Amino acid sequence: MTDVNPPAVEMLHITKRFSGGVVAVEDVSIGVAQGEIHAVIGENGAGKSTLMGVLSGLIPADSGEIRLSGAPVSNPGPASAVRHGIGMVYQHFMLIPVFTVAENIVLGREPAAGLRFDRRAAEEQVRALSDRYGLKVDPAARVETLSVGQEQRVEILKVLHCGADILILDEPTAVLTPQETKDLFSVLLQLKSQGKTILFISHKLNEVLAIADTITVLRHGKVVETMPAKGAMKESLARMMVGRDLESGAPDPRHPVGAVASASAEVLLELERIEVLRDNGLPALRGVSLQVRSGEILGLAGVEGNGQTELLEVAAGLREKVGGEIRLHDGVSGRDVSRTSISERHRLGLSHIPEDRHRRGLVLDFSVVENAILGRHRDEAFCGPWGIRSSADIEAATLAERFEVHANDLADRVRGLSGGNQQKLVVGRELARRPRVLLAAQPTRGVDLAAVAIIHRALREARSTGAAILLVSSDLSELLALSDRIAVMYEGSVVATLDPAKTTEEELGLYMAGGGRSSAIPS
Amino acid sequence: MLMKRLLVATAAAIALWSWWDYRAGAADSSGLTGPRRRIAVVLSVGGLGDKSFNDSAYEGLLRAVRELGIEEAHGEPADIAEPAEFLDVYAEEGYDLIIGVGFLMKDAVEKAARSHPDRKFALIDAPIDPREYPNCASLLFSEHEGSFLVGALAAMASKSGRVGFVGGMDIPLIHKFKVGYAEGARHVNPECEVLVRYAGAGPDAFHDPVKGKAMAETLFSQGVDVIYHASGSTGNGVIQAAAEHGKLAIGVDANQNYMKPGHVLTSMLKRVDVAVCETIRAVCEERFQGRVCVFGLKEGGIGYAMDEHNRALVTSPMQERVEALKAKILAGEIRVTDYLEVQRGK
Amino acid sequence: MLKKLDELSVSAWALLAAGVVVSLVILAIGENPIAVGRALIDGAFGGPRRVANTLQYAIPLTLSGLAVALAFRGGLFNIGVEGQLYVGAFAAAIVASPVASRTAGEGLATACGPLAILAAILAGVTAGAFWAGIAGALKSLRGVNEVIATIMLNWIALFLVGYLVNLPSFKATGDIPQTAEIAAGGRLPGLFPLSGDGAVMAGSGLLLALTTLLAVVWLFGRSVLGYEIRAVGHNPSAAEAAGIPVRGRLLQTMLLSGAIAGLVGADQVLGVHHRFIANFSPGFGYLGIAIALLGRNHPVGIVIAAFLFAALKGGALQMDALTNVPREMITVLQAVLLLFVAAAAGVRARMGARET
Amino acid sequence: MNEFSLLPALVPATIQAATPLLFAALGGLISERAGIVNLALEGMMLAGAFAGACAAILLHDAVPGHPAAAAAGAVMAALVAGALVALLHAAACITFRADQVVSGIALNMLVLGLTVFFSQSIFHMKGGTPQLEEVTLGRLSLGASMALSPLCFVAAAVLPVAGFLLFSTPFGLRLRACGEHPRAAATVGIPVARIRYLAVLASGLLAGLGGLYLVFDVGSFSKEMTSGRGYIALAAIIFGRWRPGLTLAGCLLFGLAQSLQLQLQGRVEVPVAFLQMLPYGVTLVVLAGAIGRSTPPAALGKTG
Repeated sequence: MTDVNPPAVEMLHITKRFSGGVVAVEDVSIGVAQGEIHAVIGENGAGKSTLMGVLSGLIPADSGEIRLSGAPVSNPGPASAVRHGIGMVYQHFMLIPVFTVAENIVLGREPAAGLRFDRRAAEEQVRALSDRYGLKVDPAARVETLSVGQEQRVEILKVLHCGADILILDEPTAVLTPQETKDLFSVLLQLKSQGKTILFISHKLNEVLAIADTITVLRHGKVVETMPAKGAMKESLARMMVGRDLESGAPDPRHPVGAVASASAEVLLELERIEVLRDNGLPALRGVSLQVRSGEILGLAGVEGNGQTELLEVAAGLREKVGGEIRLHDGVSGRDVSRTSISERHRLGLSHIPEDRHRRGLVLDFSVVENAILGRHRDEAFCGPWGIRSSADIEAATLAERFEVHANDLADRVRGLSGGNQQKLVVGRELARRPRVLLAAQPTRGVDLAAVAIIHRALREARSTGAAILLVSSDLSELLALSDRIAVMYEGSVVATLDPAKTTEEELGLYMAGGGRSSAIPS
Repeated sequence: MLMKRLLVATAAAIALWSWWDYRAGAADSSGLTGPRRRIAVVLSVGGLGDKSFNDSAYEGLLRAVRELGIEEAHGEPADIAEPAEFLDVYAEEGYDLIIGVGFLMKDAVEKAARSHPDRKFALIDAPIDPREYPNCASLLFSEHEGSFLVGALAAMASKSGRVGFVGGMDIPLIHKFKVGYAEGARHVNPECEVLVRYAGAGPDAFHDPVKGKAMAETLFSQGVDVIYHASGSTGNGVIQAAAEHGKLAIGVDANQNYMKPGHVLTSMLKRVDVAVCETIRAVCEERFQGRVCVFGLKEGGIGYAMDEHNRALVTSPMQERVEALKAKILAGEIRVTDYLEVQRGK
Repeated sequence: MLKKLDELSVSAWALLAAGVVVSLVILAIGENPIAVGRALIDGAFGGPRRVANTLQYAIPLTLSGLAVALAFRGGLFNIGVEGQLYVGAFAAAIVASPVASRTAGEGLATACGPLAILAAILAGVTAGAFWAGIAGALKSLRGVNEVIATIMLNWIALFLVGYLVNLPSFKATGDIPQTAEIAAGGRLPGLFPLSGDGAVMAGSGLLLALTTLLAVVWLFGRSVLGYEIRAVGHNPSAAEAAGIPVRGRLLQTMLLSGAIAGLVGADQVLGVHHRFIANFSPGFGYLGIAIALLGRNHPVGIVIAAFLFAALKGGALQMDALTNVPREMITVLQAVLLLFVAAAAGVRARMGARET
Repeated sequence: MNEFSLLPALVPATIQAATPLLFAALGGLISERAGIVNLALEGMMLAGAFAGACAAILLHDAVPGHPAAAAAGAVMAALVAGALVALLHAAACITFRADQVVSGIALNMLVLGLTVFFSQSIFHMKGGTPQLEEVTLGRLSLGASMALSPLCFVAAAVLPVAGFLLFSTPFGLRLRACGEHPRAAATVGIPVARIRYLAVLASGLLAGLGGLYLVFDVGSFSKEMTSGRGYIALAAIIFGRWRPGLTLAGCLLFGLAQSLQLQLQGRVEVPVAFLQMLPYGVTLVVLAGAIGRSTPPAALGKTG
């Protein structure tokens, strides 16, 4: 490449601080050449999404400059970004559920016949576009009826319809099956061959190495290095992302520590032929049956949207089911808790680490103390005739110490804590119940590695004390490291139950994509 | 930054308003000398601008300012607790006479008269026992007599033989208007039908012109061609409706003939202004006493309005006939039912 | 603690700004803002009767501010305090008047009085809670937006009590749509004299307000129910996951808020008017919204805001009686104040929002 | 009691009662479809009414003999006044991200106070104006018994225009996108704030006309003359599930209830109060989903 052509995208000395002085990105400069796939990688919270938000105009930078083909962008903002041919596919899709596919795609540049919005022309345009790039969708369908994979296609079509030459994709594979990921990559390569410039955010090194031409590593809001993908090593990239060698103290996933449940151990949680409907009335779970035994971690693998979330919510009592039974065993006989309230399930020994700590796990405007007893606030230990006792303060302090929750003051709102500290607080609180059954959904999502280690240690400890743990994670290596058995879900059914010692990420991926129906080990 | 801009913009808007200020020179014509009596009027809820009851009382107060050189103050209560507070404020500020306008104020005036025995009070439209409250005068009107006369005119002017009445609230005081009106109409035309509507159940009923108009239109649609209203500013809507539909309205309290000339047959004059001004005069001349004063046809406190605005509507035969009826009432040959008296008699 | 002060300082700044705006308006109509201000203060605090009036007016304002704030804390916007207090007032009046009038003058009255008062207060509170409970039930069972539901219920309440008070069985004789006067034994007694001769008394409604205030402080300071209500208010999903019955708490929040609103009505009937009178409220329920917002939903802030509004009201009357400045200036002041507080809160929320 | 049938009078009365509601409701509909809750409709109407009356009277005084010009001035003034209140609401809600419900309530208070304030300083009348005298908009006859204000026809014409604008034009698609998912709209370059400002402004213009209708109906302005019609318009929108046609039905229902209770007075023994309550009760029932589910725009009322 010669220096005659300026890079398609240049971001120079970009700095963005959020309120409270949190620095998201600091003095970041990157350049992206015309027609390349440029991956931006980093841990959660490294500033990838913020940086791309600045480029797409949605987040105003505090300082710095953006140049496109050498020309500075004078008036950044979403509209100007669109004008300059920048299109972004967001991690959380920016689609309007009640609009049709065509309406979503042409929004902002609608074909018109006179004053009238020309719906037929819009659908025609979408059809042509989807044919050209092999992204099949029904233009007249309402977006709320689509699957996640289809929604992503709509998002990409939307960006293409805007005439974008520069595409930004924020963690596009997080919600896709391996097969869908493969399809996506072929679309991206096709786009590249047509001269489009692609920025690709990820933290999955395999994917990045497979598709990218250039890689920029971000850590703590700063650029660590930009390098060609060819010749880059997975291990060195990982080291750059986290800033040190991957935790050497981590136990070998093939030899989990702690008591491994024998097949004879007591079944504590039993789900039988659970059937659940999605919010849109389509089936989410089609007769799922599972058993979790004391001293066992049952991992639940699957691409997001295949029913894992619903399964845990049903078990936790947060979602209605249309069929099947949930039994919590207390040593003597199984009790069907289908109609039992959440607080009663808590009393029966059930704990739940919700998948989204902001939505389900914490009250962000409550203090650390108040969050530390959330769900246990009616326990006699914390609650007297005159209300909540000061023992709550002591409990919060204990939790904070045991789980290394770093807070300036336990009376501060948890909104101000980092994601890792928030998550440690949730995990600590749920484990402090000494649950017989623990439902753990994405327990380490979006937290720093130190916090991951603490949370993993805590889960193993709970297992060793005889808890039955049902673990959902989209991180396959986490599942392989922690689980005693792994059940794979696909389209609302368990399609395989595997022994982690005898399987690989590739095999899991195959099942997750619906690639076979068998049971490797009996459950 | 934006806040600052907003403030600047607001200031500019206000400056614009003040430049556009339409206010005429202050109405203060205080050229008189000598120790001045201080008189306060506490108006009825709804306040000034009703073109009838309150405005009439205020007119009396202003006339006293002009003729007697008193110093005036007036309060316009916004809710039912405030009349009492206004009375207290004026009593404490040393006003010589404080006049409460409207029957709603009865309790408040009695209470104020009790706690300020050294002040004089007057109440319009409801009787207060002078034996119990010697510092309190009540100013009552023989509305039934005036209503009888306009009722007679209504029946004479009506072509359909069907006349209407719009009252503010469905209460005895308003019934007094209605009964007199109906008697007058039937006296002229025994076949005459009187359709009656009330605006509402709360004090709001006396200042809802939108509703007044809708009610009048309803009555017109039912064949009525003359409507008499006793409903404060609600009646403004009645008069408006009459003008729009080419029908007739009859005003109340003040002379409302001017409001839609050619469409206001006449107005039942209830000279609240006369009562107010005369009471003030009594105070100025040191002859005020706590008693119940009735202002009727005889006293000139009640009448019907004739002026250039309705000259064309009331023909001279009609006027002659009404004058004859008036003479008969004065002579005692016709006794118009006083609904309130009937009530009290029960 | 510092944060709390910081939040109240927003209100203080807004008050200052609103004062500036209104002063400009007063200047615009050619009056002297300083003289107006003096009249305001004199009207609010000049003499025992005025202090008593200010106090008496602060009671319903504090209570309705608390009612709105309680709902706010639970994540609900109760615009229906006005309707709830009317229903509560009417219930209190019909319970109080027969008991009190039958026993009036008899020896029994002194014995029955306190009981009658208690029963009437209870009736008012229950009726207010019931009326709010309709909106609460619609919210918790059908997800109906409580803002709209309470607005509708306000209208229905006004028509309903307007109809009931005119029924022959309730209406007192005379022209005014009001119930019979409650005999002395059934009224809230005076609490302590404010003037030397004892002619002006502070009403014992003050005691009701104080009790309610302390109850609300306890509710949100320590109680488990308050903890749960706040959890639902901040994050219903998390509250649900924590085993808190969200729907029940929503309903209870509305019931409690309506109960306080009903207390406003009962206090007005038993302590001030001594009967139910149609349209007696000068918009206490709506002012409560402004007071809750101005006081940042904090009990102490609410008391301060309520006294501010009460003083403004007393002062406005004085000003209206004796100067050329119409009292609606106070409405303007309150509106501008509310607007500034809301805007300032919005700006702070935006600055405080972490975008990721 | 008499032989006159209800219907001939009821139809025009219902239309007249529904017209101011329809103006405000259509305005509110546009604003809410763009995601801004509009409790300020009441204040916008009142401001329009007051400004219209002022303009009519002052212009007529300044240039006597040209009532038509004064009437035109009144229309302009009502539009401007409604728009000014709308601008304040938009600034508070969009620029300052104030709570939309609070802003609406505050503005209603503000307008109420200011109308009294200025009527006092302009006309020396507290909360009222003198009669408009000969300044009118006239009436358009429809058949023998129906003569309606031209504003009724304007309202009837605005309805399909608003419907077309919202549901058949690119602008409408964008506007609804702002009400459903403003961030999504922003990412494709739609100027969300500007569109929301325009939507709120439109609501101010229409509500201002609704207020003006009342003034020309009774021939003068009086304090609080809108008496809650802004809130009723809001109820009509909800009743109409945020759709223009059904919103019209809602306005007609409220109009019918209002005129019916006047017509039936003295004819039947149904207490008037219950007729008055009826539409509010029906709205509650509609809200409760008893007559189909009512789904507001997804981002309605969300600040930020």
